[in-house]
Amino acid sequence: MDSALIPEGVKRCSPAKFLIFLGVVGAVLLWGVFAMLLCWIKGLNQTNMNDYYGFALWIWADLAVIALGGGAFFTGFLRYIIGKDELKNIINYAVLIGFICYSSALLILAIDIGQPLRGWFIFWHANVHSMLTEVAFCLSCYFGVLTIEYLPLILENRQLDRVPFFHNLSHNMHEIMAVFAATGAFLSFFHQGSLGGVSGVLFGRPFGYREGVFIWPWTFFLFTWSAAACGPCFTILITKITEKVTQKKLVKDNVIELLAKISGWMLATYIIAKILDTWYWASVTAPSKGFWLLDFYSNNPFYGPWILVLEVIICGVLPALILITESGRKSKTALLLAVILAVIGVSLNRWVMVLQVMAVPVMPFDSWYMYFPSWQEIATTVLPVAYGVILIGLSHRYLPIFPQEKELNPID
Amino acid sequence: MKVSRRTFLSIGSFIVGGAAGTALSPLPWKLTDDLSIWTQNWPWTPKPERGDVSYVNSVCTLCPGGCGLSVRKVNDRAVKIEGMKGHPVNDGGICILGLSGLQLLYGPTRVKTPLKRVGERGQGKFKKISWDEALAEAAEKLGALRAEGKSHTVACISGSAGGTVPQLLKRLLTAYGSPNFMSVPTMQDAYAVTLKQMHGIDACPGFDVENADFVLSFGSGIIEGWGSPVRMFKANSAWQDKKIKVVQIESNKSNTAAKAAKWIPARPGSEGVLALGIAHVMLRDGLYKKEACDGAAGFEDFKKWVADNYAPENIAAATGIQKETVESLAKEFAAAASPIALCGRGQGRTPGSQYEFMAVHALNMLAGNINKAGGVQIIPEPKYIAWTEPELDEIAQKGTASPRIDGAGSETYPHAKSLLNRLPQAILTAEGASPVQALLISEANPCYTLSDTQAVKKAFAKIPFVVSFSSYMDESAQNADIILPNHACLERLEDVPTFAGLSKPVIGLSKPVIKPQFDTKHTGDAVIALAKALGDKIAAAFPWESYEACLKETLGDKWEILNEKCFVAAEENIEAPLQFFTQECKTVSAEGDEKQYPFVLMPYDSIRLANGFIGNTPFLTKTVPDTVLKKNEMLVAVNPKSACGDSLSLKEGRSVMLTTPKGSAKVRVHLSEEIMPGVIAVPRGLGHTAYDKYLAGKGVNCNELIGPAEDAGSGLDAVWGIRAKLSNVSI
Amino acid sequence: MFPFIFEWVWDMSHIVFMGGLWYALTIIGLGMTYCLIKAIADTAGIGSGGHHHHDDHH
Amino acid sequence: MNKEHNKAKKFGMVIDLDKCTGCGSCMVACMAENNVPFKADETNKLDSITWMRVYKLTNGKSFPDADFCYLPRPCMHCEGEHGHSPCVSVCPATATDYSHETGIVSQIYTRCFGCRYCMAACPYHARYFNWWDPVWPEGMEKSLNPNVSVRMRGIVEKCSFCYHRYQLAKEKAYYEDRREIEEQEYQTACTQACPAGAITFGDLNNPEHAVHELKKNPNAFRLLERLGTNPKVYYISSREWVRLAGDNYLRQEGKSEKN
Repeated sequence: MDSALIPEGVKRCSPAKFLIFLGVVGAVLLWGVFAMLLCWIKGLNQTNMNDYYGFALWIWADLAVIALGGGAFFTGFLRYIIGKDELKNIINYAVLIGFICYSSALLILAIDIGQPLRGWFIFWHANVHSMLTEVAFCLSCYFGVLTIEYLPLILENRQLDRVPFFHNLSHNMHEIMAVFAATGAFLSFFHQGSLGGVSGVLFGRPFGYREGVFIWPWTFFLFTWSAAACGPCFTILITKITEKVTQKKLVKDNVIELLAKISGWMLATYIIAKILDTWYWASVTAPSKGFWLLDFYSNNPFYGPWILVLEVIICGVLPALILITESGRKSKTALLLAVILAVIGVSLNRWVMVLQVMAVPVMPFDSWYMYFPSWQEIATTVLPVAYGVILIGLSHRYLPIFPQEKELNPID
Repeated sequence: MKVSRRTFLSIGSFIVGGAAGTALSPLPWKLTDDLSIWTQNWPWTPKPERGDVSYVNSVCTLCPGGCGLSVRKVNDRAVKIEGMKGHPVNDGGICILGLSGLQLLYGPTRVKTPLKRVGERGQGKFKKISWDEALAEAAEKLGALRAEGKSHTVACISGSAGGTVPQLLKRLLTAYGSPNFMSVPTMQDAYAVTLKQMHGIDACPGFDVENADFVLSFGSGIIEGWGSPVRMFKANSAWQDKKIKVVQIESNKSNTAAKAAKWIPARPGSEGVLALGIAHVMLRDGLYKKEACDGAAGFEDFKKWVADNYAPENIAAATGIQKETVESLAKEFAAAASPIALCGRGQGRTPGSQYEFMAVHALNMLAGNINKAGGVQIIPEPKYIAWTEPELDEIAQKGTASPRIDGAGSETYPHAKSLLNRLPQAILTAEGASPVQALLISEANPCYTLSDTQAVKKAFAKIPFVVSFSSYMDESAQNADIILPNHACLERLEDVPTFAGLSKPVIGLSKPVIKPQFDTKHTGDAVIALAKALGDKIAAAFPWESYEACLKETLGDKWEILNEKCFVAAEENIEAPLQFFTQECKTVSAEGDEKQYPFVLMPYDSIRLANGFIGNTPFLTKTVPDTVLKKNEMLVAVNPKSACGDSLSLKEGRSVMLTTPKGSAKVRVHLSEEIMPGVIAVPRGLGHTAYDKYLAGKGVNCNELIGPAEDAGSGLDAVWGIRAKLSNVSI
Repeated sequence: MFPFIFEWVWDMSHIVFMGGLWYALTIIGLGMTYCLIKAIADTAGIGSGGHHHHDDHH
Repeated sequence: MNKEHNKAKKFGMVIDLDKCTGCGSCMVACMAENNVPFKADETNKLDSITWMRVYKLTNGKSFPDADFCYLPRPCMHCEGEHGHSPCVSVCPATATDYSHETGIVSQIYTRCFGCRYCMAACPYHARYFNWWDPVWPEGMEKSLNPNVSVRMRGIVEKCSFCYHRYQLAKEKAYYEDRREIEEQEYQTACTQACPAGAITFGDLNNPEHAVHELKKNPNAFRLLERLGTNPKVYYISSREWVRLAGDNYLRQEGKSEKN
């Protein structure tokens, strides 16, 4: 039925099977859309957020997907600026994942704000001193860049490519892709960083607050760094999952290993920086405001020192060690474990930097309050996942995402 | 079906082209702008109208405090209540209830027209009727009773006894032929009986707290709403400035106790004993004012009685207070230049034990502070209402001569003027028809505020005809047959004689600030109309054409200045000879068996919870902490060290059954170190069943859990608590 | 975000921030304009265009 | 003198905790003045709008040594360093502003788009989000004050030090051809209502205003001073444990201060 749209030389599942897949994921998507409409129509009273948790699941989801979407800018940076040519075999997918992550982030932001119809005030009435302004601008611009990077891929659809204009446009965009990639890397550096700055500048919240250089707290750099380290891990993870689902090898091992190796060194250096930052914060910054490290991790039912161990050791040091050793990268299980841990680690870091910042009582006579999201919050957070799965499904089916697919899976 | 390339492409280009075209047109930008402007002017978000601003002075009638108000108006709307600067009671300050008064005025609990019951009693089903119909029906019922010779079976419950409206009601009953005018008793009644017994005169107490230099409070909620609340707040601040020592004796660490220099958690109910223990030390060591006491009536007997029975070491077991504490308290109290001892628990909304009042007053007499600066002032009852006695016809003469249903003024209760607490039992124990055939209720909510509310409601059910004058759909109005709604506070003109413990009482004038919002009628006018409808000598007793005419005539030369200033000073102090007492009264113990009920339940008052005739406003309820009310559940404060049996462990927030001999209720536990182990502190003012969604169904009415305890001396309700137990909630 | 909006101040922070922003936007804008114009030209056969094997460009 | 008057104003408060009785009048005065909405159930204090909130502080001791103290908490109108208050600098849409003329942190309700970053930034929880549409029971909207606009759902609001009263006082002074307003002409609703007279409000920079002297009281302190928020609300308490409860101290610091 849709065979004309499927790239030449590759095999795809039957339209029926694909429709069932779309139907199932689409149902989840609709559930999310319903919750989203509830939030827009009835307001944010649909959530379990409150005056103590002004930032909650959604902002975490935003920070997490942007960190995970960091694979796009960093792989692009490596491919186009540094010139790691092998990465051309995974860059398409990295861009697609990035595109999904960033569009999801923008959608979640649009639900999260109390007055979505005034959302554009962040641009129009921009306060240039706010980290969130920086986030909004760079995020939207970079989303534009991702669209530009994704567009040629769409134009390479078998039917579209036959149109000479589209063919030429796609070709020309490829020609100067390095310019876009460089701009994207520049923008990403700032918005990843300013997302780290979001809690880092809160001098009223000793748990989040960090010192830094100029206007940028240390978390600014840590966030960029960790996104560059863990974003590619997420790209690898999703690639592995896609291979599992399609039951095909799509990217050659040397490509994955190269990316894993770079990620590993990024992660290793990041985690050293993170440990230094934590140490300085725990021994100098927080005490100057009257807090011991353990004040942040006690007297409450959830947030304990285990978080530090999990985030820094188990999901930081451990995957870094795996990825920087060759045997670690070569072992399928170890590699998979490492990228999963890295993804958990960066997500946990974002959770801590959003939710725990809110949870820690600052006034001595205040108390810890716990939070659990409402179903509407969960559904709207699952919504982008469903949307991403659908977009990956469609892109994989109709676009030549994986250049090595034909070679790796020859049709007899 | 194969999608042809042409179709695919043309659809694609149509969408892409269309989107690009729209984006380049001004339409989306204009729409974006318009939508944000729309969010800034959502039609469902109210926009208060601007207009001319004016201020109108008035007097608050939401509590007996009598504060002066300055109400800000915008056009014909009242938008903010503020305290009146220069008013002798509150001088600009204002309490939380007064501040939220507009929510009562404009609130959904108002009774908007006269109503006649159509459903079962208490069901809350009413139909609107006209004022003519309503008054005619009431007059007809009352006329019929009178014709049957049952005029004495008509009773009236009024929120207070002072002022022209209560006096008009009383006059109506007298001319009609009933002695049964009752007012809602407060600590003022207990004090009145005390002054009668200890000075032999009819008088009101005034407390010159501003000039006292040592304050000994036996459970008085000085900053909980006792007396005139704002005035007491100001006094408390003055004490803080002057570093004046306040000692609070109370089992629960109230706000007053927290502000006091010293908190003495005595066993609840033992305050009177403690007072006499202090008296013992003063008398033993000769620390009392000899020039005031020596030679006073009964002093020698009192001295001997106290010496024999109240040595500090002997009362330690009863009070839980060490001998040394009592000794040092007595010495400090006696050493102060102008000490004052106060009593009347919490806000003083229930009278309390005569023994305790007299014991505490004895301390003041021993300290020689009667009618002295910083002491207790003896003030005559207000005399400005000087109407000629109504001429009574035969029925009225006969009716008024019959004994009062509540027994006030009888041989058993010679000093009491009204004993509302005895009314429910009188009705319930009477054989045959209810001794009350018709009941008028004005500015009172007995179905909520009286102890043992269940019994009160049962008694109500036996009264064939109940008329409420309430402005609000409260529990009593809900149990009425006819509601003749009064104008609300700030809508009506009324004189407000304010005693409330003021050392210099005032008569205030509550002036209407806005026009009545609904089809209501001033109770004064309704009473006059009823009298006119009843005709003959009853009508003749009410010669005024309207309430306003009546008030103007009554106030005479005060009228003008009252209109201008909203207040005038009341009477000066009167001389008060001392009369000491012995053994006349007994302590009132908490009802219930100690073994079965290991705890003592103590209701406590909070200024953030209106617990009288006026219910809480939404703003007030909003300020109630979540350690008192969580969702619709009430929390009771318990010390975690309280022994409560093996089967129950006390945990913060835990749901438990609170059971007393009078009833039980599901509550939650709030663990508090601010309360004596073994005591359960229950907030007063929750558990309404009437009113609106902002108040109804929240928590438990503690009056349902405690029963009246008749004071042997005065007959007034002396209940201060009840024994209780906590148990697991059965599923 | 524009100098004509009243919050705008000609101070360092605005110049640096908005400078960076407009710089990025300009590059993206110019890049896309270039691609579009060249694609139109290629399609019309003006440029040196011709056919490519797009495998070259991954 | 003139020189003093031309100086920028810095409005602030001194709250005497020894006098504060926790009666809550300040909370209700504020709600009534500023059209603060209410719901049928306000027991979830985490979504209950109270610009002025009275906290109860306890000394943590057991009966009978337990003690408590009330602490009213309006917006602190933090000055930070040169107006760099925690919330103002983070607002992405310039919807909250620090006035260098008055020292008041304002909130522009029609500008705010509800991102709640300012709430995350404020350590005092002085900022409240309108989770619900404000609804007044029929008829009660008559009590709304036209000088303060009613806030719509989805935006953040907070104490404004009754800024509208400052504007009204300035207008009045202008019509009467005066350049300056008197201390008593501009008082917040909570200050005015406090029956205990515990709140004093005025220009901290003006030596003729009462707050100027009061803030120098040796028992005066501010909340969370160590964070560098530089708040403009001072508290006075004669009780040491209360003063210590105003900030966070490391264990050994606490001991050394107490001994």
